[in-house]
Amino acid sequence: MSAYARVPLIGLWFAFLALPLAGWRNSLWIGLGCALVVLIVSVARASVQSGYLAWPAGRVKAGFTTAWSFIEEKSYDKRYWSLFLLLVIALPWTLDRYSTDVLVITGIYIMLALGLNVVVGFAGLLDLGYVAFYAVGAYSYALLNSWYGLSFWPALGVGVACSALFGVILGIPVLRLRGDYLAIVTLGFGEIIRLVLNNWDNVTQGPNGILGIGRPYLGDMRLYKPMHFYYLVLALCVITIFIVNRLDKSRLGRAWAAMREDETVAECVGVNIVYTKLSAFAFGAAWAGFGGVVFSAKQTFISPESFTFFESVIILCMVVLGGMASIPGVMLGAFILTVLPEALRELTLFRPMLLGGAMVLMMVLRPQGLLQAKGGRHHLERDEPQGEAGAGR
Amino acid sequence: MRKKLFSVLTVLTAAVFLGSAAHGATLKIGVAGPLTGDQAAFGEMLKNGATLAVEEWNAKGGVSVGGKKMKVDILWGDDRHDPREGVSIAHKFVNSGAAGIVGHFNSSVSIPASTVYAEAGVVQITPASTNPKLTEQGFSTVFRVCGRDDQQGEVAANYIVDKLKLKRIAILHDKTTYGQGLADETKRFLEKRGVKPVFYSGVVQGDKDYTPVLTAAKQKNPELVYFGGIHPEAILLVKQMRERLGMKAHFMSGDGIVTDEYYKIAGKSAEGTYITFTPDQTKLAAAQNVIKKHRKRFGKEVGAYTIYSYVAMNMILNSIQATGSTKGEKLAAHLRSKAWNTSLGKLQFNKKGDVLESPYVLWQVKGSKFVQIN
Amino acid sequence: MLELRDIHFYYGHIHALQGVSMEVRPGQVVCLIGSNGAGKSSTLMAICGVNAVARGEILLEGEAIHAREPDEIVKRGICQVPEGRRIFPHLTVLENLEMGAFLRNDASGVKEDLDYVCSLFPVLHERRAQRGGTLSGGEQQMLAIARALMSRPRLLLLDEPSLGLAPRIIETIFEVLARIRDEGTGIFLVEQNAHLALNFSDWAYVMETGRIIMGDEPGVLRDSPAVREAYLGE
Amino acid sequence: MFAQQLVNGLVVGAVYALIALGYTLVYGILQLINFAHGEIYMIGAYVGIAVLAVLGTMGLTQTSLALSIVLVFLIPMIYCAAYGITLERVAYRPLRGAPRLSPLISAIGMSLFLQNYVQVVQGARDKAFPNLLELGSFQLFGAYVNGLQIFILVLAVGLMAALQLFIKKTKLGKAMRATAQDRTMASLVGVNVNRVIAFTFAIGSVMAAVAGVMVGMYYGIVNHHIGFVAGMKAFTAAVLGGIGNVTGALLGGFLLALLESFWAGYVSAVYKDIFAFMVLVVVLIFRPEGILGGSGGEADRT
Repeated sequence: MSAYARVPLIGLWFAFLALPLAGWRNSLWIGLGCALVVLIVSVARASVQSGYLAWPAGRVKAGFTTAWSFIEEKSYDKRYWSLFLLLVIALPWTLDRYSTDVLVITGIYIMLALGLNVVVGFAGLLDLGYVAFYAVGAYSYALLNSWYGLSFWPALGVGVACSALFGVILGIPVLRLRGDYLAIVTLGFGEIIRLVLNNWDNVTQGPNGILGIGRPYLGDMRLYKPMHFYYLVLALCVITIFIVNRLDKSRLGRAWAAMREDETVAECVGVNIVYTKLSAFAFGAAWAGFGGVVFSAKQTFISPESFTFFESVIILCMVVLGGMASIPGVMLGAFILTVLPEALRELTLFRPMLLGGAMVLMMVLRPQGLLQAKGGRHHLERDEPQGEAGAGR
Repeated sequence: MRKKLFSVLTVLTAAVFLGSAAHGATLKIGVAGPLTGDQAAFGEMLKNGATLAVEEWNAKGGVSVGGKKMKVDILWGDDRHDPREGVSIAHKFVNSGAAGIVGHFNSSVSIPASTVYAEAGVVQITPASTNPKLTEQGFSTVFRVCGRDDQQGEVAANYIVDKLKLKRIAILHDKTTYGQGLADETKRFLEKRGVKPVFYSGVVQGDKDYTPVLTAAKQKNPELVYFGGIHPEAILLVKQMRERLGMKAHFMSGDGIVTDEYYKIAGKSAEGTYITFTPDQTKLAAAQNVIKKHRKRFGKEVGAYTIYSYVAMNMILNSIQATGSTKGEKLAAHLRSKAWNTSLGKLQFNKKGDVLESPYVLWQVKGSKFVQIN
Repeated sequence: MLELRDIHFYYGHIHALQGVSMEVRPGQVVCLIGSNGAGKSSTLMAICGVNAVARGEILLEGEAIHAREPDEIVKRGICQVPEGRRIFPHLTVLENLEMGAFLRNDASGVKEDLDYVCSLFPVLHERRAQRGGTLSGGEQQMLAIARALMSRPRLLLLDEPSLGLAPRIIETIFEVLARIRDEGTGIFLVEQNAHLALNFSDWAYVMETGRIIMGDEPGVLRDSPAVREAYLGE
Repeated sequence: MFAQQLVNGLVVGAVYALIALGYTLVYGILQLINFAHGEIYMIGAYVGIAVLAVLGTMGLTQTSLALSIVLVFLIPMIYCAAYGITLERVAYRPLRGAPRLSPLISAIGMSLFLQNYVQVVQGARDKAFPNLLELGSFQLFGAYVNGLQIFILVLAVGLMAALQLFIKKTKLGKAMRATAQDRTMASLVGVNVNRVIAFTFAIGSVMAAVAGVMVGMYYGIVNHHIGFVAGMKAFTAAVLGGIGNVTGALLGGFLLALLESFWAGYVSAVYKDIFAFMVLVVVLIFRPEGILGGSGGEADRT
């Protein structure tokens, strides 16, 4: 029964922790709440273990597991994909303007998350500054449009090219870095890009951002309603999914997988690490550029504030939450992390707090993500606990 | 199985989105600003002002539109001074059928959101966004009841040249749309009057230590340090000038630092700070009524933007009642059509949607409070 | 003194120990032989509490220790010299030895034992101020054994103490081990070098793919054709 | 100007170094970037304010200044240690042995959680940190030096020296080093690894608490997002010195702050952060083990 003896202690402990910040009344509630949660969990666990609820709990768990693996399996099935697509095409007609707008943002994030998934999920390179490429895409359209009047469609190509180029530029110096060190350099790179955008007033208008970015045209039709953007983004998402899916199965995809599992071994079996790494950065960045161009066309206004480190974190969370290297998983992750906060708008104040807590909980309970990648576990290998810091080896 | 799965999926997706459906016979007005986050202090001013106005109208039975009394319902939008949140909220407001918007607070949010309101034909009155660009976009439905940074910069520059008669000016700004805009306008007008600033630099918002840049400024022996930005940075700057570097130069800033925190936290260092701001509302005869009501309703004094928010809300509701319409174009035409008698005194809009008279005067921190000095 | 009853252990999805039972009697030297990957090291780590066993019991003088933390097991007198020595590379030799006595609070006793292990391995005394990582393989093995002895164990677990060492050094090490045994410390030895192990021990177990397949006196095993073929290379 | 920038930089450096210690200690022992460490520092500052408020109502700030100062540091230290231990227990320990990305994400989640928790319970507005120590200032080589600056510098350097000594000389310090070098082996000689790890978090958090209170006293203003920027800078400092290396954190902290200070003073104030990140990137690319070498390097980790 020591599990129950812990309950009041845990409650007291959290009340103690909350005391100087939340005041005594709130602390009391916090302590009680924590104790209650722990109590429920321990009762549930004990009753499952002692056999009381073992059978129903086992059934529920087994049922859930079966259902979930059914969903997991079907989420890779092409026939379901086309059905799903039909549903998605029909969706905005049942929705209002605001919800459609949320879905447009979701679509942009799906592109971004799939792009980051190429870098992190497929190639195993942890990138914490991914938003920089997004910014490059967004600004290349915004600047070319406001200076030279370049229209949306060619800008889409230019933006992608610019971002990919930046991907390579970042890739070259970090070729020999691994693991955490790579993550930090990319983080630094992301911040540098944002700060340059914020400070290079003559070119980027600094913090004022760029106003009045042109809307795209489809023939003579000006695209400006959320509905228009919905279909634009949907089309781009379909292209993204198609290409990313093909990439995963291609020779290059296999090279990425090999590099992810063990760089040294991959090199030994003839994978050109330089090319493979750079292509991962370039491909990942390209999709960010894609998303960036669409974003600036949709917003008609961009400023460096939209490209903070927090944004990189959110995109990374989408990838990890959904299931690294799993395309449907990443899409699900992007969907959840854009739609859920909107649905919880009433809880504005608590939203980021809940998001943070959910991230921790997710990692503790289901670190492989919601939808596990097909063909086994994909993850960044953890070094042996005694391993060296991971750089320069 | 397949069918089942999809029906479940459809229902789920639909359920998520069709949250808000029921429409009553109420008049919806959107109020948006940084209600939470580090600028929540300003958001609260907007909130209280708008609430006060709406409660007055509702106490009288509501706004009469086409002979029918309609209660007013405020839609709250928390943009957390994030432009993208602002656009998202704009869509939400438009979608919920908001008949008018009071907001947003920050220029960097008001500007992108204004595109959405304008495209949807919804009238928007900002109580606080002072960046000139907002009304320079050419949208007919955008108004502001506050002043513009260029007006403020001009007042500051003239005061420095004419009254203080200072020549060596250092200019700092916080690299935000508001701060840099204000600093640049002040610089422009100073140069117009033949005073070329001896030092000009941005500082990083959110940073804590400004001694390096202040040390560099000190090298130039400025007689006055002008800062474009908001209060947290202003507090740190003025404290570090006085306490760390022993600088005696005057300190001057704009309306962004007008919060109680400024003199409370900066203490002695804040004494003597010059501020360009709108005339003292507490001395305005027209404002007395609101101030009293506010004290009664919220148990505290009005903030710098509370009455602006109150006035903006009243203007929208008055126009709706007068025109009997919620169409943005009609409301805009009505708003432009006359001189308004408001709690801020007489106000009239020009073609762009700005108020005609520059409303700025000089204030100073004296004995731990803001005092109007001209 | 130590008894394993039907130990199961999973390494991820791999069922690494599949019902291991064995016994170490007081005063005995017991050895465990087996090929690479048979589960020998996993068994040692399970005894020490590093590997959490899924099922089964480990009893030390009748007390169940399999659910205990490693430090509590060390406190009860079991100490392991793991495979690959695992010297703390950035600590000095002296600090490594002091770490061996981490759980002890009798300063004078520790001092005594320091002198004692230095008398067993004089080279450690010479190198006491050097970093552990700079020692040669043989010296590291000596340091590892000395470090384990610093906890005054009742039972010493050794994982491949001869691996990768020159014959002359192996000889030195086994001489010391013999001395420790004679002073009454129990020894449980895991070895790939079956000759060496069987010569040194009083009882021997043979392990294959996570199971104990034989357990008998060394002489008997030495005569068993299977062992001769598989482990003694005859 | 040079002397003044030196003074400016040294004080900021002391703060960076104190926070950097937390990153370095945890990285050394778990190879984990404890993203939430900056928030611990922020919480330290807030607890300091709460303590001051209580002391103020008790009248202790008037009657016994010395005791007040001690309490204003001591109580946040205790609290932050508790927060650090809880953080490890809740967000990191269940993930030990998980893929490398998991604890990093969990850390980022925790950072978000703590930052916004403080926002919810304390409000988003800036809080004033009343100054207890009204110390005078004097001029030295043309630079204005404030008594508080001296106090901060002395306290920070003293604490770091004490930590150094602790890690080098005490049994627990050695256990920390041993655990950092080989966790399994440390447990095999009887070190309770979980306790040592928790203890490491506690020490790092104590240092962060001191930094938080110092910053509160020094700048007089605190808000819930000071943790992020300070955390990033301190982390850069830790990497610069060689992450996992305690002396490196000290060196990195002062070096980064001085570089920033001179850069902001002589070159450009707005490009200050870019410069800091440039330093980080360049160091990582050309000397990833940092100036003194990191946890796997030749230098001792003390």
